[in-house]
Amino acid sequence: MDPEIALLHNYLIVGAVLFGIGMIGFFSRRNMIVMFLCAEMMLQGVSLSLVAFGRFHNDFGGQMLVIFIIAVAACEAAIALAVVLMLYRRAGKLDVIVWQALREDNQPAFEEEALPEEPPAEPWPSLSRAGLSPEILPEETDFRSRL
Amino acid sequence: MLLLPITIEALIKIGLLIACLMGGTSYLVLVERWIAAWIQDRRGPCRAGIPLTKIRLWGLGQPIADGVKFIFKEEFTPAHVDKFLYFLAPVIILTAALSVFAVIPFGSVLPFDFAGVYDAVAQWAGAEPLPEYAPQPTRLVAAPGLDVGMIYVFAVGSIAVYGAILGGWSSNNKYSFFGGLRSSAQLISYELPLGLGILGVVLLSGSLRLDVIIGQQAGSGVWNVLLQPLGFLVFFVAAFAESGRLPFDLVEAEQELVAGYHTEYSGMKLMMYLVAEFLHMIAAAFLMVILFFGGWHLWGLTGSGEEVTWLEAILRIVVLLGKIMGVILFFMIARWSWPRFRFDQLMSLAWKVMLPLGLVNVVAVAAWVEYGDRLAGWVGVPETAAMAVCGWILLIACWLVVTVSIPSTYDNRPLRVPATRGGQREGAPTP
Amino acid sequence: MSDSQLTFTLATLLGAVGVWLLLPRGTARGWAAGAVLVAIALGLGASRMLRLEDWVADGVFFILAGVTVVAAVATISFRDPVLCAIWFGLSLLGTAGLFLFAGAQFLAVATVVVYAGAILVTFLFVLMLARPKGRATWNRSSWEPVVSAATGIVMVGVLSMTISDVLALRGETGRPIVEAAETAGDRAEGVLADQHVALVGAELFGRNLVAVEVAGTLLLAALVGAAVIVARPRSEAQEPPAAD
Amino acid sequence: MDTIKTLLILIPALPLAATLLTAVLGKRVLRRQSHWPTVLAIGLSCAASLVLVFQVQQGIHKAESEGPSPQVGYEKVVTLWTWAGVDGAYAYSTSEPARGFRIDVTLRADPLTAVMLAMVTLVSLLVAVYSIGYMHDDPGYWRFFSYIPLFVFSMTMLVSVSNFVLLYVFWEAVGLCSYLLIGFWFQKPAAAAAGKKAFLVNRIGDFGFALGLFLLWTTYGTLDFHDVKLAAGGEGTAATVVHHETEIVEDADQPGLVRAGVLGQTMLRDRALYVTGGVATAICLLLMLGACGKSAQFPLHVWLPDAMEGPTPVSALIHAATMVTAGVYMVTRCLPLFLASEVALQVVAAIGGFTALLAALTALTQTDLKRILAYSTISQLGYMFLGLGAVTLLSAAGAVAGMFHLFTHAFFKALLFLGAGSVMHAMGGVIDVRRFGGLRRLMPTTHWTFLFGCLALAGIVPFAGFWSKDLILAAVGEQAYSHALDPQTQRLYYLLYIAGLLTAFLTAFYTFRAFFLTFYGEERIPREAGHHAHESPRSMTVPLAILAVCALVVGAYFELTHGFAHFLEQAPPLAMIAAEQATAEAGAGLGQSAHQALSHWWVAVISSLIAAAGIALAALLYLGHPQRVERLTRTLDAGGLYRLSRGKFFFDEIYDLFVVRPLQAVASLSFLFDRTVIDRLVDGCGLMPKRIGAALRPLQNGMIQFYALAMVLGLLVLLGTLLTM
Repeated sequence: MDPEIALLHNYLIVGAVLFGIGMIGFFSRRNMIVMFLCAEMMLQGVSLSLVAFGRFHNDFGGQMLVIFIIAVAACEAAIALAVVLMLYRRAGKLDVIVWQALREDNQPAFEEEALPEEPPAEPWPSLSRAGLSPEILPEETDFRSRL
Repeated sequence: MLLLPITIEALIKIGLLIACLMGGTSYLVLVERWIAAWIQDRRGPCRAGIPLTKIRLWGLGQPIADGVKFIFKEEFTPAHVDKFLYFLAPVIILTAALSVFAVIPFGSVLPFDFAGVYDAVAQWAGAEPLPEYAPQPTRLVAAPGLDVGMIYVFAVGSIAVYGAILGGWSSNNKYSFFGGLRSSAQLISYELPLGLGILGVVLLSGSLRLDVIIGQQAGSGVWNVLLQPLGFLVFFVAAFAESGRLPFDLVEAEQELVAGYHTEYSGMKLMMYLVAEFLHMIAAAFLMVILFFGGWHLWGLTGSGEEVTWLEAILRIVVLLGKIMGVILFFMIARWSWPRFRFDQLMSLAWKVMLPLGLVNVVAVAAWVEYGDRLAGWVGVPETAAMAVCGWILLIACWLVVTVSIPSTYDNRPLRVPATRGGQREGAPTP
Repeated sequence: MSDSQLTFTLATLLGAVGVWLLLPRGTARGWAAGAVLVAIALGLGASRMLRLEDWVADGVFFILAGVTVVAAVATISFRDPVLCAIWFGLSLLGTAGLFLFAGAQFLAVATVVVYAGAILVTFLFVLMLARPKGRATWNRSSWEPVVSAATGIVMVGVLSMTISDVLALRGETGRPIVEAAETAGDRAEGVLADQHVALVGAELFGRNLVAVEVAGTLLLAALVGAAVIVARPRSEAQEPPAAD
Repeated sequence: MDTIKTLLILIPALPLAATLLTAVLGKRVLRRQSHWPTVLAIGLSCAASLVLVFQVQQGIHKAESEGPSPQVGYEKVVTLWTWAGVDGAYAYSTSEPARGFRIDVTLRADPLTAVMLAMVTLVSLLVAVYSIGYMHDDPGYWRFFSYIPLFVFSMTMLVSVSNFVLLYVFWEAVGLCSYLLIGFWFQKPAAAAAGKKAFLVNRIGDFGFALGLFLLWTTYGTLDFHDVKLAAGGEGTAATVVHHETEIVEDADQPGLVRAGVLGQTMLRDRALYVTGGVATAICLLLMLGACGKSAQFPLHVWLPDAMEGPTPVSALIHAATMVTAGVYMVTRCLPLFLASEVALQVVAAIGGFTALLAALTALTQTDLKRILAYSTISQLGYMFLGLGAVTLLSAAGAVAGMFHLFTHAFFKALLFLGAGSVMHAMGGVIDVRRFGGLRRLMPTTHWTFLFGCLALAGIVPFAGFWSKDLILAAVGEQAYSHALDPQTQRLYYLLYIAGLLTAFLTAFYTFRAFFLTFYGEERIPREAGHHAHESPRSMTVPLAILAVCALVVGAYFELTHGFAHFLEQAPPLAMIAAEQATAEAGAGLGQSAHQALSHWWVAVISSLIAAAGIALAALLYLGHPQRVERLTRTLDAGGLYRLSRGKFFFDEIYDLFVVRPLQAVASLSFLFDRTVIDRLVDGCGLMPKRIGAALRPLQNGMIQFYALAMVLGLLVLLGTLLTM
């Protein structure tokens, strides 16, 4: 078999798998940024196919399309990031489920099922104040949230 | 089956490169310490010699001792770090720093066909002969076929950011995190002037391959630094910033951030970070020499063509290394000569000074490439000379404009009189 | 049902279950089984890949494709969004490697510069500022993992079977395909030429010049748009509500 | 651009500009000065119209001096632009090619139009000047002065367009102005109701008119009055019309070069194209229905008396002098059509005569000065139609007489209305003749001018009405005489002749009844008059004086010089008849004109005597003792005649009973049906998508991931279908 056909075949399959995985992630993940990454992954799958087809037909058209995909993805990233930031400022969460406002009026909102509580993270060591016994307040266990 | 000899050739080159770079780095540390001592008027490391003897060898054993110390030091991992990323970060940064050298030529060519040698050895071992191919000299680049050399350097450079930012974040320490943030901001900002500085050279030579760029300078005998000094200035400052050396070392400013993003690291991991920093500096020196100082070319010594003798080939390597050594020495002397920038000054320099200057340079070079020959023909002087004159005039003009137009707020001197009511400042320093 | 279709069906089924087990479901149970299942599914799929020119090429391709796909699976199955981003970066590097392997050098480096260099760093910023560790409920659980995994994997299965059916089975004899491969011309003069960047540039600024200008305008618009969306008057500036 | 075209455009354009200016600036900027644009524009328009008359006159002379030409009469058509054009709009049968429908915006200049334009703009100018004084403290001052030029614009366009569609458009436009001005004081319920009534009654006539136009188009294939020259070989498509101005009807015999207009096709000499019989009758009767509505003829005359609720200048301008004569103008313009159907002509004459008598009888007993004049207007319009109905293929005398009466009537009726308005103004809005009297000392100018008007209306030598009314009566008498071979027709025309004479007597009587009641007898002034009880200001009396002079002069001047008849006979519709008459006279060689002159003198003498008798009776009754009137009233009342006249023959009540009530009943039935059956059906249909929507609504759950999933599932279904196919 012509190695070019084999290459095309392999690339198309890898592209399809990448696209599918991205799709699954986009459907199921609830973190908006991860969703965005998954969308980009789908674009990568498509780009792979395009490049493979371009090589198979000895044509630069596929690569041109991918260049434009990259450009559009950059735009998309800028806008998406801005939107995500705004949404985060308003809800304090990156959860996409918070944003269901566009549903029909009398439809019930999607309720997340209650998850079992995870054991609290081990408190990080911190220095005690001089002369006092080390007392760790609950909010001090996660001092990074104030950054 | 030409792929196999090529692969083997590449592997040999890679091995050679890594060995030289690692060894070179350790000795550069020694050199740096010597220079620091020289500038500070004291004696640097001079005692470590051959172990278990009294032979000191002017301290040449010091790097080996340092290495041993690093290796045997305790690998202390703080409890609060994100383990996975904490281990990953130095690997990323070192890998990225080494990967840059894949496209950087460390010499010209060797008059010697590797595939032919391989074929002879293989036939002697009883393998089938290779199919017909055109014998060609061995290029002293790890990845000679890559046509996008310059952008590759860029791409890999942008991956190096991850090492700093992930290291800073996973350390779970305010100072580290600040260091990481600063590092990424600084590197991303200075990538733009860096690219603009390179773009002028690329426009002139018409290729992204570094060996082609050297070949073009060698062929004409005029180095790019003579033709576009403005581009060189921009590139030089940006490269300094990219390699994070003083006066651009805000990433690990000891007085502010303890040690920046690698505060929590020790042992081998710390060594990886330090080596990566040195590798960045070496890469910057390489690029500077290749792009602007003619690479391995020296008038009357190295020749300029593809056909070389063994003597010329070795001379070229020596010349290249000599130039690089010169640049590195400059880096080191600069480290002890300038104070550090403030962060806002750093950003202002990138976005308000270097970026416009870079744009000016690119536009000027583009215009020159398009109309330069006509202009030179009209005036009646050689094209290169005309371009050099124009380039230096441009540099001086830009220098004047920048100097005059920088607002007084960038003046670091304290105000003599505080602001009074009504917003009027009496006796404010005249800009 | 042909042999290859059987393989892909099996791989699809195993993959669906594996991905479902790997997705965050509020519990860590079964992730190892999921990983094994996904690995088997990938192996089955890999067994149906066609051989390339020689074993070096094969090896490089399988390493790159494996890294890409495994990193992609990891991207959607890790809880911690920062790790997701790192895995995604690895997947991107794999993709860039595949581009390079297919001869698209410029795209490979452009992908790394644009995605890994700029976009991902920005996302990391946001993630790090927003919420550490995948401890929040929305990181620990998924929306309808069963349905999602099933749909996605069925999609992959359908696509793979079609591709394999057309190219692997008929690649030897199917006249249109063989002819297309033969009439494509000397690739060493085209997409695989030494002067790659020059050719790409000629194509980009020749036939696609208008598109380039449009894309430039789009980028500018996106820049302005992002600035407008994020910017807020100083008076409104306030601390974000405390994250739970 | 030549002079005529410029004039034709200027005459309507100036009032239109004034309308726009006043409408935009009137309320805030012009306010009390709102009359200036109107007066200026109409004045210039009037001047232009007079110039146009002379231009047309010159054109006629020029044509005559150039010797005989195939052209009949004089007309000049100016095409401005094409409003609409549809190729192949309609085909009679499959054998013929479909013909195009096409409306060009065309203006025409011919004697008929010129006379109408001059009359309309002149009267409008005087009325506008009069209104400055009359309306001076009205809050809607600017509004009034933006309506008036709008009306003038519409009316001038109405008489100068050369296409039935445009005629219809401006027919409606003047109707709109009438409606707006009747309801000018819309706060008064009576005014609003009167406006509505006028509008609705006119709708009936206009509906008939529209039907007539449809029938015209399907019959003749065009709605242009005039003929259109085409490029050689072209047939009626938009692209082939090459000329823009034409001295018309040159090559009617060469098909393919001329597309004949409606009136051109009915040219008497072109018998091949002549449409007769039922179609012609139907067209004419439908057109006549339209004319009845606009000109307030029986049975659609009921709106005009109520229209007196509007301001008096409006009554004078629109409801006496100009708009109501549009029907007469239209019938005159369409005479070539009417000549095709004897029945139609007889109907016109019968309606005219009957309406004249009926309205005169009604006017006898009315007490509202303006209503008396309104019924008088209806009656005089009836006279005009009577004259038009007395036209034959061989004699246009009736039509000329009708138009002449229209012309003279415009002046003296406007004069009478303005005089009545002056009285009303002085009496503080009171118009009931029983409540005031003996005003001749208080308002001398009004008194004298009103007297002139009354004399003209009554038909006393040498006032205008005398000449024109006598011409009509003469034409009718001659018509009766000429139908010696057809006793039935002869009987009809004799009856109409007698009715005409009777009407003349009644006219003289009721006119002077009103005059005597108003200006003679004991001086009585109603309370409402207040400080107004004095002679009207100069701006009102000057127009009165001018009109009085006109009422005295125009009839005699034009009749004695024969200028009007000669001029008007060059209008294409009348010129055709004149040409036919000339041919016939040349053939017969009879001295018909001798008989004509004789009967004319006889009629003049008889009608003068009758009018004098009417005045004398009025003087006997109303200058003498009031008891005589009461006695006479009682006597008549015993026979119910008085009540009948007083109650306007109960037309309003009859219409209410037979038209309004049944319609209301049907309407409520329909309403019930709509509510119970149709609404339910519609609701049911509306419920269906609602239910379906409710079933599908859960899909719209606001989750972006669900949407994406749905998309992919759809894609999978599509892929599966494609692959399994």
